[in-house]
Amino acid sequence: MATIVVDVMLKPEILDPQGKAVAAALPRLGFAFATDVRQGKRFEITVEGDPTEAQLAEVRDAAEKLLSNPVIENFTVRVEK
Amino acid sequence: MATIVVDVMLKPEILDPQGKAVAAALPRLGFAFATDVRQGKRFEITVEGDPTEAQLAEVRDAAEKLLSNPVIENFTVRVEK
Amino acid sequence: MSLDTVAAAIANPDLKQPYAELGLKPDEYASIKEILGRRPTSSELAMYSVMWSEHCSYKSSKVHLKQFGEKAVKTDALLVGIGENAGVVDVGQGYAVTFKIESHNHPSFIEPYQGAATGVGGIVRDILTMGARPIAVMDPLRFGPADAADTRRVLPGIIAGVGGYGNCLGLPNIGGEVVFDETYLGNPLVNALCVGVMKHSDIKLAKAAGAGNLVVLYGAKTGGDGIGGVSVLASETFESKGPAKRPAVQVGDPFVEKVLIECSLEIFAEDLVVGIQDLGGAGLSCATSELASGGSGGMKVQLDKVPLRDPSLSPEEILMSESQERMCAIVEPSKIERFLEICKKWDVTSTVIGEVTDGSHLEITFNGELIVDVPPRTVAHDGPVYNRPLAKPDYVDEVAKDVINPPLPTNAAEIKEAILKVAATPNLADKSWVTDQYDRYVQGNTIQSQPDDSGMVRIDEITHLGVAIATDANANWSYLNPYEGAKLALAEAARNIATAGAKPLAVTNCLNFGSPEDPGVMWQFAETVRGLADGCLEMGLPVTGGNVSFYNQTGSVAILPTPVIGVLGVIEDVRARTPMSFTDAGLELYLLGATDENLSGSEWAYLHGMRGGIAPTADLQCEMRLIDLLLTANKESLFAAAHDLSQGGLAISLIEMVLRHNIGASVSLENVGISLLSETPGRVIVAVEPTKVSAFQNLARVKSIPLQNLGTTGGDALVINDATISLTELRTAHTETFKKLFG
Amino acid sequence: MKIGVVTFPGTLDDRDAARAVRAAGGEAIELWHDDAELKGVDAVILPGGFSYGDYLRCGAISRFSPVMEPLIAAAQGGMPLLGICNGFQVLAEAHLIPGALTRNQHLHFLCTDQTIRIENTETAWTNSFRENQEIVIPLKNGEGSYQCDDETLKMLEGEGRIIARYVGENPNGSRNLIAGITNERGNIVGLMPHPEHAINPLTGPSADGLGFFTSVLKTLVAGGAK
Ligand SMILES: Nc1ncnc2c1ncn2[C@@H]1O[C@H](COP(=O)(O)OP(=O)(O)O)[C@@H](O)[C@H]1O
Ligand SMILES: [Mg+2]
Repeated sequence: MATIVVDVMLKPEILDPQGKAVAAALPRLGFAFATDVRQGKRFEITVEGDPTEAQLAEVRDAAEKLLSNPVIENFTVRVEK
Repeated sequence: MATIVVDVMLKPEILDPQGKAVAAALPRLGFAFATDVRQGKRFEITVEGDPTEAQLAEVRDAAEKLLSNPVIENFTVRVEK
Repeated sequence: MSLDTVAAAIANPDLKQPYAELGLKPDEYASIKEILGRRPTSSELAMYSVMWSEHCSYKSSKVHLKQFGEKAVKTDALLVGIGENAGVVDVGQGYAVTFKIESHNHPSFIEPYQGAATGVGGIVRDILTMGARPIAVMDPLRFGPADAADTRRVLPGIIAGVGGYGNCLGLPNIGGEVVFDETYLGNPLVNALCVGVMKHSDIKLAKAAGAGNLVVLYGAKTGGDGIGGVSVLASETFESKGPAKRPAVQVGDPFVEKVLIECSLEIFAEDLVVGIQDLGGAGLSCATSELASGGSGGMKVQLDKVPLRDPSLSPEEILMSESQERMCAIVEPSKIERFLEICKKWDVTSTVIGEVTDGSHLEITFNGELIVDVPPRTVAHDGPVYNRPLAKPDYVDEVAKDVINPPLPTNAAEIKEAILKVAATPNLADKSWVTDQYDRYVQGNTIQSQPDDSGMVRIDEITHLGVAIATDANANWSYLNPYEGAKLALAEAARNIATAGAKPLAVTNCLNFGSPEDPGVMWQFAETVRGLADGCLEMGLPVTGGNVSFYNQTGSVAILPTPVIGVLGVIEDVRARTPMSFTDAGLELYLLGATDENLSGSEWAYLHGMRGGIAPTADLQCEMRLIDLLLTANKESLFAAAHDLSQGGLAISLIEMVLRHNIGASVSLENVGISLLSETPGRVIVAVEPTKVSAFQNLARVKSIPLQNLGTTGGDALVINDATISLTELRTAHTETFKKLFG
Repeated sequence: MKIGVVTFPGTLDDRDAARAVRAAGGEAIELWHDDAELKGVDAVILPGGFSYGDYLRCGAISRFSPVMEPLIAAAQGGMPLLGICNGFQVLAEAHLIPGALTRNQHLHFLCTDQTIRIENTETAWTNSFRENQEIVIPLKNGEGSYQCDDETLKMLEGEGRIIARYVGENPNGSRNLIAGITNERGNIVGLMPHPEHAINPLTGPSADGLGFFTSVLKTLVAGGAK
């Protein structure tokens, strides 16, 4: 069993109201570290055994078709040990 | 400038309706790779310069107080190059 | 972990069992042993402990709640009474309506969003279980002070949760309450009401009749959600520092529930079930024992057949799990194929987990081993009954001596200041910040919703038949006098539907109190039930169901006694309802009902830090004449508008009326401070066309309701004597409060 | 004229859309997401709701329903297709119209009586309106903020494809106050607010929404979308 992680983030030019709300809330709680915050989605996909290249290609395909909307989002796929 | 990533996932014992919906949709599109899918949030936090240990501790504090809901969620904090 | 079977219980009778940790008292544990003639298995112990919890067994309240049955008027309108999942009322034309309120207070304090969401989900399943299509929800809520830090944590989550779940189910939210008071800090109240409609022939009951019939579990898979959750949780007082325990939180899946509703309605339409029960508090323990005891008692269940989300769950946990969005149906073998087919169409997991037997025991096996063998009634209905000690608390006579004399406005400047203060105070301010997060239009039948006196939905598009519902509680009055407080809340809810022209038919309630182990709280409770039962008897209204929530307290400080009363009424033609406000200038404004000088329990007194005094006495005969008048006037189209007076008195009712359609009014008042701020019950403002005034005056004379001319409608300001408040200024004061507080 | 109304699991406003079709004088035909057939309808409405719970992204899962295949083909061939709210999101996910609907800027679900201005009265769904007519219909959603890149926005503005705009304060952060857009041909329209909930002042803020449904009947009588 392994976990494939797909991270989906809004493209930089697309407004991210959730990230903005977090960025605005942090200083109100006394946290001054952030110059910017973006919020996206993280998918943890469990697969049987070690992921093969073919499987990763399939995941990439699924990420493009279903897990993300290419009009507004980018994604990355990686295997987590 | 560096990016600190906070990943927030529902605790494993907590129902994840979104992950479940994705897991059910994948096979309908012909994707058979997943035995389970969990959906969480990913925050990308931009900070000035290299993150210090103190800063990371602060981010962890913020993750606990604001970015996650400790009643139902776990989080991890890491620096992304 | 080894399986604790019935055989093991017999073989090993002296095993130490953690009954105390599960919330059972030593004598309760002893009586379980007596019932079974042996020690319970761990699964049986789990079942008894959740089913005998305060939340599920009503052990402290039962002896009092009996009055609702005993004192009740006999009425043919009641098709199903107290005892089933929800009462059913005949509303004519072959339609029946079912409605009920439940609380989800403690879970909403721990996890506001999910607590509130699953509260809505639970009450909706109760209504669905009766065979009805759910058609609307309401949400009476109570919070700590509006500016308290914890209120800022709790309130937005609860509102988002109520909306998130209800909106996704496609249920219009047609009303509710948002009230703030210190005593709710740490003890927010989340009450949720659902109303459903069906044809008489569609009524379903929770009974497992007919040996050989199958027990089917359908809906979501079972996980570790809220194991010992609602039931045990709702029976524990929070320590002042915070929750005593943080058990697994139940997470709602409104999409699954929406599909479950549509799937169930299709199953009902084809008449495929003999009996049905939703899974709520106490999960399968409750559903199996209630279904079995609703029939002859015999049922066999194979617990290992239950589809699991978490395969590591033990049988005890499966029995206690409160995973949401599940239902249990009893189906004849000849109909099972079609039943499963409909579930498949909706992608709903469904599994036969057992069958009805001709025995008298509920027998549950796990991998072939018998782990539960009980008479189901002893689990579901024969729980402990407590006659808890009660004593009138000292505060009652103490605070009755308080002199309630807050400063009253007299000149123009003071009047204006008072009006703007009333308009803006959180308890009376505009609630759009909340209600705009709720879908009020979905299903296309909403006739009235916030900010109207009552919610109203059309149930037949051809005949225009509709129902109206209002919920009310006046905890300030209940605090001063719980007996009168309950009657006054009943009267207010009834009046709130009558102003629109709907005839009151039936009552539901949610009784929110502190710890029943405190004799003072128990006295408040007993007085409340006595008041409500007497009030319902006098008004000829049956109580069709309700819910009790105890242990709403922090340390030794209980919440104000908060009986939320819901009244349902019927209106034959929704098109002819009387609206809450006017759309024309030049109408005459009248006040129906007499105003007295008592400010005890009023918002104005509260704003001046005064909480004592003597509550008004409910005059239900007068209230009934007033209701009669409102209904007659509606039939004869005498009113352009009618609006109830309650918290905030004439002041807030005038404010709400002028802001509704942005048409001002000019009124002149003697004894202006009292006139504006007294909250004397039994009063309504009406707007009347000049040509109809004399007919209306006649009617008021016939019904012996005093009336007073207030002034006329029109202009772009609210003018009171020589004080002028522009509508713009008034609107800002009224609508900014929530935005400022909650963003 | 037969107007199909699609029901996905989690669709909420299908009965309302059908009621609106009938109120306008059309015949409403139920279409089921899992059946890849259009039952000979002349036009289709994708109604509002929370199909598949709006999990993942609104409309993302329903977009792959079997009914979508013949529907996409028919719409590309010129059949009138209206997506309301969740239906608009499905249209965007299916790339039948450009852009995407994202979280309301204020992050709340918002239900309000919204004034919109009809700016293109030539589409299959808007030809009963006067140009720049202002109407009031319910807006109710959590993810109604229309977003697209600058180039797309320029194209939509340039080609007059913004069919309706919010009037007054921006209710959700949509770019250029966009409430609804159309495809090049004017047969496919995506609209965030809900005309089907404004067909009778008894149950909605107005009867202004009826125009969308009378428009499509007019279009069909005249022989389809231009
Ligand atoms: N305050 C109350 N007034 C009237 N009936 C009540 C009240 N509280 C509980 N009941 C009724 O007692 C019955 C038992 O409740 P219960 O079985 O726990 O229902 P549920 O778990 O479905 O809420 C129900 O019919 C309920 O309506
Ligand atoms: Mg129930």
